[in-house]
Amino acid sequence: MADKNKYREKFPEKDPDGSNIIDPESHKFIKVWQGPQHPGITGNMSLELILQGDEVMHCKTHVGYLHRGFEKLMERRRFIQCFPLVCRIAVPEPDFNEYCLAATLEELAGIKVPEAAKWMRTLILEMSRLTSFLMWLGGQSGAFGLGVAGQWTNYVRDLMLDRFEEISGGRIYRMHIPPGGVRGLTPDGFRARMEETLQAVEAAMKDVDRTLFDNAVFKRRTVGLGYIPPEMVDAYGVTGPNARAAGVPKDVRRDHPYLKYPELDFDVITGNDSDVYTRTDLRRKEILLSVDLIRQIMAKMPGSGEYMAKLPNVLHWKIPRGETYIRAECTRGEYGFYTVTDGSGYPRRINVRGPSYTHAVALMEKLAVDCNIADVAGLMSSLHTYPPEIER
Amino acid sequence: MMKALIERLEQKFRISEVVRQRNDELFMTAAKEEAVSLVTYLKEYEGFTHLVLLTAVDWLEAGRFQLTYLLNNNAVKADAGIRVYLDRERPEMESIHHLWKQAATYQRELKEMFGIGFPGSPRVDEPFILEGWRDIPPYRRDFDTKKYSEKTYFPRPGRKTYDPEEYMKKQLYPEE
Amino acid sequence: MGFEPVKILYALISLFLIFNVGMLISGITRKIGARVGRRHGIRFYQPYIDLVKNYALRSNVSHGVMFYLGPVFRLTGGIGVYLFIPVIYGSEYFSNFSFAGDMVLVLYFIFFGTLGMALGAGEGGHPYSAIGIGRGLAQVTAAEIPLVIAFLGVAIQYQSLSVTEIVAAQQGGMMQWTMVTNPLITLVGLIAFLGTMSRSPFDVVMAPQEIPIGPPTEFHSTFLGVLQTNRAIFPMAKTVLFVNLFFGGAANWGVLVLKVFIVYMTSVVVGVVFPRFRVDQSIRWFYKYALILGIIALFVTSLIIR
Amino acid sequence: MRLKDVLSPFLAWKHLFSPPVPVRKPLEREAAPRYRGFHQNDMEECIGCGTCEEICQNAAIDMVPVEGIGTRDGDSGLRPRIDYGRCCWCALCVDICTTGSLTMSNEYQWIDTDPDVFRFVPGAEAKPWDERKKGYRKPEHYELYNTERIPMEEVPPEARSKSFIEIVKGYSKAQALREADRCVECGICIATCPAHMGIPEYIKAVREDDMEQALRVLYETNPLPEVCGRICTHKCETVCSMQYKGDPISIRWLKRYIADQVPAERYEEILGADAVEQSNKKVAVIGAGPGGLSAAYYLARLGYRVNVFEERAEPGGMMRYGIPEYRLPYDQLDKDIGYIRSLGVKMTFNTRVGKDITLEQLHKDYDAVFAATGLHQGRSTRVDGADHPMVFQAIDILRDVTEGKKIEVAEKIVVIGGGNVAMDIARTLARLQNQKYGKVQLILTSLESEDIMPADLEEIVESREENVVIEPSWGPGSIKIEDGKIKGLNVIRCLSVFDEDGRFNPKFDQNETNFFEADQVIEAIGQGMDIEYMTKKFEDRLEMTPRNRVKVDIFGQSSLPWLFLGGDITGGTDAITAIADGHRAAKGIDKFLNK
Amino acid sequence: MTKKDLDKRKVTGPDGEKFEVDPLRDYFCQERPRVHDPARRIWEGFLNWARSESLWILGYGTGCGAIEMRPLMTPRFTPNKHRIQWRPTPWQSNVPSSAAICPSRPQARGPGSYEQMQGPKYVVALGSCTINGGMYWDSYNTINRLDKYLPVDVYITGCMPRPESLLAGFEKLKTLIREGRGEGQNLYAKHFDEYKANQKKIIRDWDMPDYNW
Repeated sequence: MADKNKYREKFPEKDPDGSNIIDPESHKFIKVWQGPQHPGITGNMSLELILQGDEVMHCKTHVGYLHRGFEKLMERRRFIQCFPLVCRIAVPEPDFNEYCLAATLEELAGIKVPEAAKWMRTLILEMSRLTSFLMWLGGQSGAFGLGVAGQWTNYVRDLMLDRFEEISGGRIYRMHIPPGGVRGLTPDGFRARMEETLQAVEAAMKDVDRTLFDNAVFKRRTVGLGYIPPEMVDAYGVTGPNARAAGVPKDVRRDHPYLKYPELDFDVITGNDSDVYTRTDLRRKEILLSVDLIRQIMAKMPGSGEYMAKLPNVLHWKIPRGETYIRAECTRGEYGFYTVTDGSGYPRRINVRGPSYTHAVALMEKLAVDCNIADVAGLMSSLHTYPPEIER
Repeated sequence: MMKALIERLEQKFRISEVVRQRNDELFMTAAKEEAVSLVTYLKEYEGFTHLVLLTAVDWLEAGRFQLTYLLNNNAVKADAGIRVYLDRERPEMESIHHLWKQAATYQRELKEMFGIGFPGSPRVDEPFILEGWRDIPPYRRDFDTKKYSEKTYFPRPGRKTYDPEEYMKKQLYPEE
Repeated sequence: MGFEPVKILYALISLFLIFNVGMLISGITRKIGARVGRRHGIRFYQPYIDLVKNYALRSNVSHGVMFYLGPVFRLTGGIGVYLFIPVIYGSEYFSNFSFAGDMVLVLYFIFFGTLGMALGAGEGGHPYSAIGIGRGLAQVTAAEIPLVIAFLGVAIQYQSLSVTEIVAAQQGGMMQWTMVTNPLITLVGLIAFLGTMSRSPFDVVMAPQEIPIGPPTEFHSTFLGVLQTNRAIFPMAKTVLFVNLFFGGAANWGVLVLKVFIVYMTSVVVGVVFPRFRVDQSIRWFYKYALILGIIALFVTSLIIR
Repeated sequence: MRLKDVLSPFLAWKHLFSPPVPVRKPLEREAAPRYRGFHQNDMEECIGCGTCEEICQNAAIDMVPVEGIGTRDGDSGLRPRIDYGRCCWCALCVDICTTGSLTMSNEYQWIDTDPDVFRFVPGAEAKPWDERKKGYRKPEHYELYNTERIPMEEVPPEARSKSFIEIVKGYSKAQALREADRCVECGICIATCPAHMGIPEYIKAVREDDMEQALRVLYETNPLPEVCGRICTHKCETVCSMQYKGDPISIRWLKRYIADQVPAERYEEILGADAVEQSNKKVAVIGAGPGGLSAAYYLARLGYRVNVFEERAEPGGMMRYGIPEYRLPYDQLDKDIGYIRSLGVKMTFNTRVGKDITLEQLHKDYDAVFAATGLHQGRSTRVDGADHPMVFQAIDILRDVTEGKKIEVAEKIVVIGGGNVAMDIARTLARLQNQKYGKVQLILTSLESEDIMPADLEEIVESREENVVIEPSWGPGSIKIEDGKIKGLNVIRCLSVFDEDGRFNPKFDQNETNFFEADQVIEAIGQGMDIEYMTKKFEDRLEMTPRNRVKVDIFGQSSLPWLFLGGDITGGTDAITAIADGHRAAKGIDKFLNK
Repeated sequence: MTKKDLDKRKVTGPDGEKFEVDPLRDYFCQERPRVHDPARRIWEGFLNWARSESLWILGYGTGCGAIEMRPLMTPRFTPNKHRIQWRPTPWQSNVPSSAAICPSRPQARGPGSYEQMQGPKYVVALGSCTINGGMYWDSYNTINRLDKYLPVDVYITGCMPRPESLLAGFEKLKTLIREGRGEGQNLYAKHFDEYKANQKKIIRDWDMPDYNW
């Protein structure tokens, strides 16, 4: 980074706070819109990039392309009706939304969730994390032009989706964690099939390891790119793998244990310097950790038992006035629901805090500057942003 | 831990409505003019260095907005939520973008979705999520999204539903 | 060598044949690449359908004269390369318009297409096109250097600038091929070949995830059809040239197709498993490794000759 | 740059020779057995309650009439039509479906060029997935509401069997709220209730703890809530959509809860006393039973001046003289009647129409007459020995108990009959036996087998708790009399009560007999009516039905336009029907007088 | 970028020369779409076959529908067998992958991308939300009916439609094209004003890439 800036002492001039001064009329800059329709953009957002040659001088993110107004819609839905709605907020891993909503309502209404349901939820969340990471890995390698790794990981992700389908009857939107518990336990023979799938994941990860991580070009592209120093973590609200790669051991599963995570044996994975390679590698380890956790859960999980708490009639379920914040560790970082109820049958307000909110806007705008335009897609992918959770 | 914190805060600031939602979660209401200094104090001296979120709640009936700053202390694993009430007629609040970079984003969203002003916050007046919005800010309670949707988009015609109660009356005992 | 009008006919037939070879090979290699990703991949004849489809689109939008000329120049470049290299050694019909100094002319044509494209895409006004052209020219220039060195090395080795003569010198079994007699220069040639084939890790020009898809971003329907035609001919022409220079040429179509396929596959084998270099990295790589290797190879070649 | 980093990626090529993995025939691939695909609906099971429509957050479900499905009690005749331009396949509709008729198949492909076709009534419109066995079904042990009724506390049998204190304690507030919470507000019950009470509406008011609103809703259709809250036959509960997965809502107890919560003094304040202008028209009501009181109340509300003529000394009719006190305490009855009287309804007691005053006189003095004189003549089995003095009519004894007269109670009693009156008399006598002898020796025998016994189930259960022996499926043969004293009742096995057409036509097995020892026999097989006071005089002008009842229209209006009839004499069987008749008659009279 | 940036303005070139820039003329196509008549019968049949066998899909997910595109592009459901290929630029695609939800903001880009495509072009509507609003039926920011804004050829119901469903949808589209019924482009040209009016109703302001229209 430092040597690159050496060439750019003179031009463009800088503001006192270090940002580049852009004069669009000087004809020395090109403005490029990356997205919303752009293969290198994850999800739907656009980057307004101002380039000088290939280098990004200034970056502005534009979101809102997938704004469906969930928070408004939930205000006119009964509590139970919010349940099918929330999973649509973050599509790659909808279950975290369901869990956060369910846990919020359970806390505010004072409902106790049965043990089997807690195990089941842990399993679903971990499976969800695995699928999301697998898909992301494909996107990350694809962003640097290596399609084949994504083919493998997406294939095993699809096998995981089959397992989801078996449990819940849903492929993408599982909708298996309603307030009160879960909608069912695992079907017969599930453990064996799950083990098979996990082995497929591990095999695919071995291939990915060889092709992507032991790859001279990939290393050349990613080492040193998009470095996040540890002191930026709190200043920019960085959470999840991005923060952990910077050496800050932030993991909601450990910090604010929920569900059955206290009973599982795992270490928070951290990295040394949060560049794109470290972040990618950290997520590779997270995938393997997830596989391990799923195995642990499968071993400890009860095969039968009560899985749903007694709910009041959901058609006119009222929750007393209160407010709370429930968080969970999703693949991208801290996912949380801040909920305010007013004693009526409808939530007063549910605010969804997605990790991408900080990663894709404030952090991305900072990191993109001085990057090559070729790296923007890879950089953005490495932050693992998902726009719909920004705008909801 | 939380108890000591509340005591310390009560000495220094005017806080009220303190609710311990969980062992590691605390909500309190701060006076509007003290809120930013309270947030700064929590950040600088009490270790609440992570801004989890900043959002608003519309209490239409009471004629006020509630701003919630949710801070997290990763050392002791605890959250503190600070509520601030703003007048609904002229909602405006001091900006905290100097404390956290991402706060500017939150404030942009609040400006757009609730119409709460944050003078001095970067790009606060730029549209964030919406595009060419002309109605009242959509997250306000008095904005009716269903009506807006029916007016603006084209619900597919041809739907008709019957209420079982009325339908049975019509079928079984129409005269009464 | 006098000009015989019937040669034009032969050349056209040859062009037609190589076009089909190109279409099929591109289909087959895509299928093979897909197999690595554990997919079935397209049908091998899919490129034909795509081509028909693109020509059959009813509407098109032009941005100006150069926009028309861009694809035409590009195709001219491709055909140009092809027309001046002998395809089948010893065949009267399929030596095209090869002449004593054809190697130099061919080098020019390789560059010509890119330049033409630059003009056409520039007219489109799309920033990604502009960036893509910048990258393309830089990349071509970077890859050109080892290419020229390799050509030069071959020329020095065989003391000729005529492809036909070079091929003739390689006859008499595999041991006579440049690949065996001068592996170093072959390696340089292959590296340059990779650099010009628009495949990973040197596909900085197209780079769908970065500047979707570079210069041809705005080209569509018939324009794209022309470009696709060129995508069938140009790489084949290059490959044929390489087969001629380094792999002993071919005495009949069967051998030619086989050799072309194998040489073409080298770019696929590398392309499938490597991500893309950034443009500066790519150029730096060529200047650093390929250039040094090339100079060494040239030096070694000169030594051998002496 | 390590050499490994250059070479290792090429290992990916090993997959060139491993078989590709795509799904073979993706278009025919079946989804998982639990997949939430397109809807199926069992037309027979579905009752059209509309709960699915209620929970659908996408407003994707419409309730529409379907050809071939008629509206009847407990089935609205509507069926859900699902708009797949809205559905999100969350399956909440399946989970909440009260009958479990709505399910999902695991079919998921529906492609069309016309956007308007994606609406269909599952089950009614044939779809390829109708017969699919696999698909999402509601998991067991998972309910979106409480299927179990909140149990009603009762005085234990030991404590109650000697006295006439009220058995049922009534819901506490917490219990009532929980019970009211179970209601899904489908409104199917309204049509079944003879009075068409706004049941979901008042249950909602209970849920919201708004007793005033609840009471207002009650009085819209029923001026005797305390009574109905205790002794109503609650037909509504037989069609309650909750019964398919669990117990029906205790609609009756909730009604009682409402009425119990509001003290009599507040009625006027809540319901308003003089909302309507007083009219000069006068209406006479014959009989202060439920029908008469109901008519009187609504007529008074409409502003008419009402006079009720009652044969007995106190109002209430069958409610007072037929129903024992342990089921309906007199003070609660007085509370309801008291409010009706407070509206200015005049009551003339100890006046029997036809004896003390004639119908013509009433016709002369009043603009309209409403007669609801009920069934007060016990029917006899007419078996041998039925004319013995120790053979009694249940209705007579019940009346005597209310009036405080001395009752003959023998040591061993047989009660013939399986209806609620039989239960009432059996339990009343059991109490008296208990008081007198300290034990119960009472056999109740009925023609009907236990599953079709007309009495309420809880009556049967409670009778047994009070040591009444119930012997169903026996037809009375003869009463055995020795030395002028009753020895017992000979019975023969009854095989079936109704024939194929559903008509009363009992079949007996003469070979199987039994003998119940008894000193006293009570007949409780039904009552007849005494309407001579009208038939005698107006015989020629009063149209009759083939079953020898006065023919009336829906408002109870007879062929004499000024004469309205209602209650048991027009075919009703219970208080709520009589109340409904009274209400309708009030409307009819209003229409008639304002013509 | 707002509407203001589309106004004509004077700029000074690098060489000091002043010239006028009219972004609307420079960047936007002014021409209305035209109706293109199909060719002669057999020839058109052949072309339609080619078109149906070579569907190039624009990789632009305007909603969560994009999530099932990924499995469709990868080994489990290889689409190439069904002659479907992805294309990163609208100019070269024939089918906008078109939209599950269609919030109004990408909807603003949807027609843009659609208009950049060269005909014959086809629209496949993915998911229930394109039919009647789906679960966002009452949202202030999502359209309810895609057919009001673009001429839709095939609807696939589902939320999300599974990849198998999508494949079946594309198969259906291919049948339509072969039968010569994939004339959405001409429909669009014919009712251009109607579609435009509907689009303008929701695109209140310009905030889109200059060159993208």
